[in-house]
Amino acid sequence: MSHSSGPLSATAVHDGRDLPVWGGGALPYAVPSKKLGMWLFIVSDAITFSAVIFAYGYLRLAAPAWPRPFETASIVNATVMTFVLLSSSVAMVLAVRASSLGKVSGAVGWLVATALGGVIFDILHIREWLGLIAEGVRPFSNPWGTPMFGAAFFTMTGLHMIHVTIGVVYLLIIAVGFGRRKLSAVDVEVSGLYWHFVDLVWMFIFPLVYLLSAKMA
Amino acid sequence: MRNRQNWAVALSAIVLVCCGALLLSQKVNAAGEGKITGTVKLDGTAPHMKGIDMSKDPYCAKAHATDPAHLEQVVAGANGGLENVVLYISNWSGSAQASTAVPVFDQKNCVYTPHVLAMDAGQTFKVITSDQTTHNIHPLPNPMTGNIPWNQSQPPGAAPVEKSWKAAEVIPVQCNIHPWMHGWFVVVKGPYATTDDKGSYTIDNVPPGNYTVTAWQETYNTMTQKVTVAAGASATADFTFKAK
Amino acid sequence: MESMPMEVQHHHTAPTSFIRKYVFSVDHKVIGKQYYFLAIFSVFVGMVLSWLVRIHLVWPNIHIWGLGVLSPTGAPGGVMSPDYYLSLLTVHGTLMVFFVLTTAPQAGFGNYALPIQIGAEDMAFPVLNMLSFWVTFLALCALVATLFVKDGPPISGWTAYPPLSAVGSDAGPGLGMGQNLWAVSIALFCVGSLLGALNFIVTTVDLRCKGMTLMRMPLTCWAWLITAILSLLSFAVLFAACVLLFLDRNAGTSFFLPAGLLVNGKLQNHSGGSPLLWQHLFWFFGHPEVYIAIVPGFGVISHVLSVFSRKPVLGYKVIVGCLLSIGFLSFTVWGHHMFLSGMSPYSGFLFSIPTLIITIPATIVSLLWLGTVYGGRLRFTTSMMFGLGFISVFVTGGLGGMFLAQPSLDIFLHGTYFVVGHFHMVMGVAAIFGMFAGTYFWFPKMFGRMLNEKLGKVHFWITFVGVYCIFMPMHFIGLEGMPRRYSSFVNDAMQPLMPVHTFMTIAALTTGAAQFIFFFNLFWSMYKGAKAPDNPWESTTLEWTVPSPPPFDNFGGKHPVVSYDAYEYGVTRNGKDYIMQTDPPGQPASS
Amino acid sequence: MGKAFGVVLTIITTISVAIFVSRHWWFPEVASAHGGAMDHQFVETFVGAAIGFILAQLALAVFAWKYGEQKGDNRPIRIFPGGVKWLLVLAFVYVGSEIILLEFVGQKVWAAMYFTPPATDSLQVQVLAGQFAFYFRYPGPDGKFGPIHADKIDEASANFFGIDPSDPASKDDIVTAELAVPVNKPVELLLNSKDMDHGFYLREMRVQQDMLPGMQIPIHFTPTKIGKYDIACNQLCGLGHYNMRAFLEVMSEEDYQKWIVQQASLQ
Repeated sequence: MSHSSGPLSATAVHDGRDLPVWGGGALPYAVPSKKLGMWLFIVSDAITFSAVIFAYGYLRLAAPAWPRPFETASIVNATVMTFVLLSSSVAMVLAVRASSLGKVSGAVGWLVATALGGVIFDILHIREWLGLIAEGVRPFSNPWGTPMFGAAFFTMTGLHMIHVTIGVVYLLIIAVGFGRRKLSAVDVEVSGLYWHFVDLVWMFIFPLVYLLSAKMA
Repeated sequence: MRNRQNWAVALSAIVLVCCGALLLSQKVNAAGEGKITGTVKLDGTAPHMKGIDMSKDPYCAKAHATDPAHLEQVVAGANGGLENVVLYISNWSGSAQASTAVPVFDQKNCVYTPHVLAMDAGQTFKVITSDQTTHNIHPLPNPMTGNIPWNQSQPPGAAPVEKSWKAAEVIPVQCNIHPWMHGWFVVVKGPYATTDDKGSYTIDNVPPGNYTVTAWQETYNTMTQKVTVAAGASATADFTFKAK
Repeated sequence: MESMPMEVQHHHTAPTSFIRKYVFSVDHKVIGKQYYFLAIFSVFVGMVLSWLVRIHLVWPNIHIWGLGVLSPTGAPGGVMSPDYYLSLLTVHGTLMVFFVLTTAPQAGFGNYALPIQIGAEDMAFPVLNMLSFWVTFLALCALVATLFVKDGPPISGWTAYPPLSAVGSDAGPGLGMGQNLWAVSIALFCVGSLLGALNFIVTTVDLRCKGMTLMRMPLTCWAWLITAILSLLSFAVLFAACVLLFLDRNAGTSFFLPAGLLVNGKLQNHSGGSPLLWQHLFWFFGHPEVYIAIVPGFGVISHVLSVFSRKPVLGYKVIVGCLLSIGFLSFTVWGHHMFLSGMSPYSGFLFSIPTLIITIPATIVSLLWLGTVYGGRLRFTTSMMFGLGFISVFVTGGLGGMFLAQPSLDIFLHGTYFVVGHFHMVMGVAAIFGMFAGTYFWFPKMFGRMLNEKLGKVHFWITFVGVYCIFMPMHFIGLEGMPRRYSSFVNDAMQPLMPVHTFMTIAALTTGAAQFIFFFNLFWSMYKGAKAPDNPWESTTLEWTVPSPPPFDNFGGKHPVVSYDAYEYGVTRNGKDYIMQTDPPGQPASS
Repeated sequence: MGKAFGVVLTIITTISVAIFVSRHWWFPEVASAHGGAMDHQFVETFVGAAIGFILAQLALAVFAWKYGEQKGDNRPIRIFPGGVKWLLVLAFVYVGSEIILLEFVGQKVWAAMYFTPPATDSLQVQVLAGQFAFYFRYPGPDGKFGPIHADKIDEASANFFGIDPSDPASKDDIVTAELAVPVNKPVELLLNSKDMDHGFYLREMRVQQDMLPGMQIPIHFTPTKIGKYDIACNQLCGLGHYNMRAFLEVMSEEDYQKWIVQQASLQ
C-alpha cells in the first residue's frame, strides 16, 4: 500500500477513469473539527432557543392581552446589558485576533475582559430579576395580568443567563489553558463562536421580551 | 405500603404499652366508662336529591334499573332523622382507642356503602368491592394535615385495600371511573359514632368527664354540644340541623 | 486549492486499567458495544413489559409472580390494575423508542462501525463520545427508576400529552415523581443524543481516510450521517419541550396548560397555555424520530443485501438521494399526527401532502432493494434472512401509512389498533430487523467469534412468522375501530374480538421467547463461538481489512487508502468475486 | 433456505390478503350520511395498497426462491433490466397516482366534515368530557347554552357543566349522561373538555375528534340509522381511559321528543 503525501495526490480508479480525490486525514472543508463541532452545537442550541421562542410567540399571540410593564428604567437597564454584551463580543474578536497572532498575554487579557463583560451582564440581569421578583412577578403570576408573562420572561432570559454563565466559565478555562500554552488559537476561536452565538441570541431576546413589552406612553 | 403498616403496628404497640402502663399506675376501672347517645334531626324539608344517571356504565345502570340511585348529600328519614352524621368528641384528650373493629367501605352497585365512613386516626379500615366493574378509590386529603393521598384501582374480585389515616381530617373520596361516586372518610380522634337511618347514634366507651360532642354533616357542616358523662352512665346529646 | 495545515491527530495510547478500558473508555468500539448492551438491556425490559401488557389485556386477573413486590399499589397481590397497565405501557414505549430504536442502530452500530468504515482511528471527539454514552446511561437509570418510586411510572404514554403529564399527581398515579423522572430522563437523553449526533457529523466530514470520498462511503455511513443530522435538529426541540414541561410541573408555569382546568375536583392554578403547543413541539421531534429509528436500518439493510447478493447496491446515488430527501421531508410532516387534534382542518390537508410525498423515496428505496436482490447469488446467512425480512415488514408496515396519511381515513383509524400495527411494523419491527441483520453481520468483527448460524436461523424463522402473527391482526381489529391504550375492552362490540387478542398475546409470548435463543446465542458465542476470520462474509468495506476484533486504534498505526467504491461485488479478480475498497488500484473492474 | 423464505412469504401474503378481502373483520356498519363516502375512499386506498403489497412481497419471494447461490455456482450476477430508471418511473407512477387519486379526490370526505358549515337547522348539543365520563347539554327551548363555569362544576351535587343557577340562559338547559338525537337530522356537537385531552369516537358515525381543554371544537354529522351506539374516548386521559364512554341513541323524531321532555323533568 503506497502512502503518497499531499492531500490531493491519491488517485482512484473508477469506470476506468483516473479521478483526483481528496487525500484524507486533513480537512476537506477547511474547517477544524472543533470548529465544525461548535458550529453544529450552535445549530442545535439555536433550535432549542427557537423552540422556546416559538412557544412564547404561540402563547403570546393566543393571549387576549399581554402585559407591557417595562418602564424606561428597565429598558435602559436592558440596553446597558445589551451594550455590555456587545462590547464583550468586540473584546472577544480582539482576543481571537491576538491569539491567532500568537500574542498570548494579549489574548488572555481580552478573554478575561470578555468574561468580565459576561459577569457584568449577569449581575445587571440578576438585579433586574430581583427587581421584578420584588414587584411580584412569579412564573405563575404577576401584577399586570396574563400569568404566562412571568413564565415566558423567566424561562427565556433564564435560559440565556445560563448560557452566559456557562460561557464565562468556558472563557476563563480557555484563558487559563491558552495562557499556559496548553490550548491552541483554534480553541480560542471556537470559544469565540460560542460567545458570539450567546450574544446573537440576546439580540433576539432583547426585542422580543423587552421592547415588545415596553410600556406604551 | 409495608412500611406504613409496620409503622402503624409499631405505633399501636407503643400506644398499647403506654395505655397499659397508665391504666396500671392509676388503677382506673375500665368498667366505669359511660356512653353518649342521642338523635340527629333535620328541621325543615330536605333538599331534593337529584337522581344519578349511570348510563355510562351499563353494569351500574342495570344494578339500578328498578331502584334509581340518588345523591346522598342529605339523607333524612320519615321523622326527620338525619343519616350519615358523624358524632365525635372534639376535645378528646385521651389516648387513641385501640379498637379492633375494622370499618368497611363497600363499593356496591356503583355507590359507596356507607356513604360516610367514620374512623379513629390510626385505625385500619378496609375498602372492598362487591361489583363486577372496576372501581378506583381516590381519597383527597389536604396535604397539609400529613395524610398522604392515594389512588388505587380495584377490579372485580380484587383483594380488599387496607389502609389507615395518620391525622384527623374529613377526607372526600371519589371514584375516578364513575364520576358520580362520592363519599367521605371522617377521621377523628377518640370515640365516634355514625347515625343510622333514624338519626340515632351511640358513642360507647366514654370515660367519665366533661366533653364537647360534635356532629358533622356533609352539607350542613358541624354543631357542638357540651355533655357530662358519669361513670357507667349514659349521657344524651340531641342535635337539630336547620335545612337551608 | 489552498491546503490547510493538518490538524495534529492525537494518538491516544491504549488504556490498561479495567476502568479506562471497559467502563469509562474513550474507544469508539467499546462505547459502541456499551450502547449496544444498553439497548439489549432496554429491549429485554421493554419486551417483558410488552408481555405484561399483552397478558393483562387477555387474562386480566392472572397473578404475576413478583409484580406485587415491585408495585404493591399498582399490582396488589401480583394482579395488574388498569392504571399499572398504562404505567407499563408508558415505560415500554419510552424504552423502545428512545433507548432501543434510537440507541442501538445509530449510537451502537454507528459508534462501532462508522470510524472503521471511513478509515478513522476514532471518533472526532472521543471524550465527548464517552460523555454521550454516560449521559444516556443516566437517562436510562432515571427511566428505570420510575418503576421503583411510589405510585410507579407515569400513565401518560410515551407521547406524554399534557394536561395529563403536566398537572401533577392529582390526575392519576405515576404523574407525580414518575412523570418528573420521565421528563428528566428524556431531557438527558436529548443531551446525550445531541452530543452523539454532533460527533457523528464531524467524524464523517473530517476524519475520512485518503480516497474515501463521500460517494465511496458505505451506505451505512450515509445513513448514520443523515440520522445524525436529523437527531441534531429534532432532539434540540424535544429538549426545549421537556424543559418547559418540567417547568409547568414544578415551577408553576403554564406553557401547556389552559385556564379553567378542573382535575379531580381541584381547579388548577394555571392559565394561558395550550396543550396543542406540546403536540406541535413533540411531533416536530416525533416524526423525524421515526426516521432516526429506521434510516440506520436502511443503511444496514442496503449494505447487507449487497454483500450477500454478491452484487453492487442498485442505484447507490439514488439511495443517497432518497435518504436525504426523506430526512428533509421528515421535518414537514409532523402535523399528520395531529389531524384530529383540534388544529385547523386546513393544516390537516396541508400536512397530508408531504406525508404522501415522503412515501415516494421510501418506495424507491424498497424497489431498489428488490432490484439489488434480483439476479444476485444470494447467500442465505442469518444476516441476509433478516435483510430480506426487513424488506417484507417494511413494505407491509409502510403501506399502512398510505391509509393513515389521509386525514379523511384518519377520522376512523386514528388511535385504533391499525395505527399500533402500522408503526410497530414499519418502525419497530423493521428497525429491529435492521438491528438483527447488523448484529449477525458485525458480531464476528465486534467479538472475534462467529454467532451460531443454526440458532440464528431458528431465531429468524420464529421472529419473522411471529411478528406477522402479532402485528397483522392489529390491522384487522383496527378496522373494527378498536381503540389503543385500553387496558380492557368493556364495550360489547369489542368482545367478539377477544380471541384475536388472545392469538396476538400467544404470538407475542412465543416470539418473545424466541428472543431468548438470540440472547443465548449472543452471550454463548461471545465466549464459545468459532473464531472469526478477518473477513468472514467476503465483504469489501474497511472494517473487514482489519483483524477481528480490531486493535485499539483500528488500523494498527497504518493509514488505509481507499481506491474503490463500497460495493464492488460480482467482479472477478484474483479468484475473488469482489474488490476490497483498499485494494490497490489496478485494471478496471470487469463485471 | 431461499425457497423456504419464498414459500413462507407467499403464504403470509395470501393469508393477509385473504383476511382483508373476506371482510371478516371490517368497519362496523355505517350509520351516518357521510360515512359511505369514507368507506368508499377506504376501499379505493385498499385496492391501491393491496396491489403494491402483493407485487412487492411476491417479487421478494420469487427472487429469494430463484437466486440462491448453489455450491460451485459460477453464474454471473444479473443487473436489473433497465437499471434504476424503470424502478424510479414505477415508484413515481405508483405513488403519484395514489397521491392524485387519494389526496385530491379523497379530500372531499375531509372537506365535507370540516370545511362545510353545519346545516342551519342542526340540533346543537354541547359535550363536556372529564375524567372519565361524557356529559351532554341540550340548550332547552331558548336554544342558548349558558357558559361553562369551571369553578362551579361539582360532580358531588351533579352540576356537571358548572351551570350558574342564576343565569337565565342556563335555566332551561338539559344535562344528560346520554346523547340522544333524532334520526336523519343534522347534529352539531360542541366538544369541550374540563381537564385532559379526550377523544370523541363514534365508530358507526365515522366521527372522531380530539377534545382539548381550553377549546370548543365543533363537529357535525347526520345520523341515518336508529340504534344505540357506543361513544368511546380515544385519547389517553388517565387511569380510567378504557372505561370512559357514553352512548349515542339515535331515535325516531317522536321518541326523541318524548325523551327530551322526560329528561327536562329530571333536571
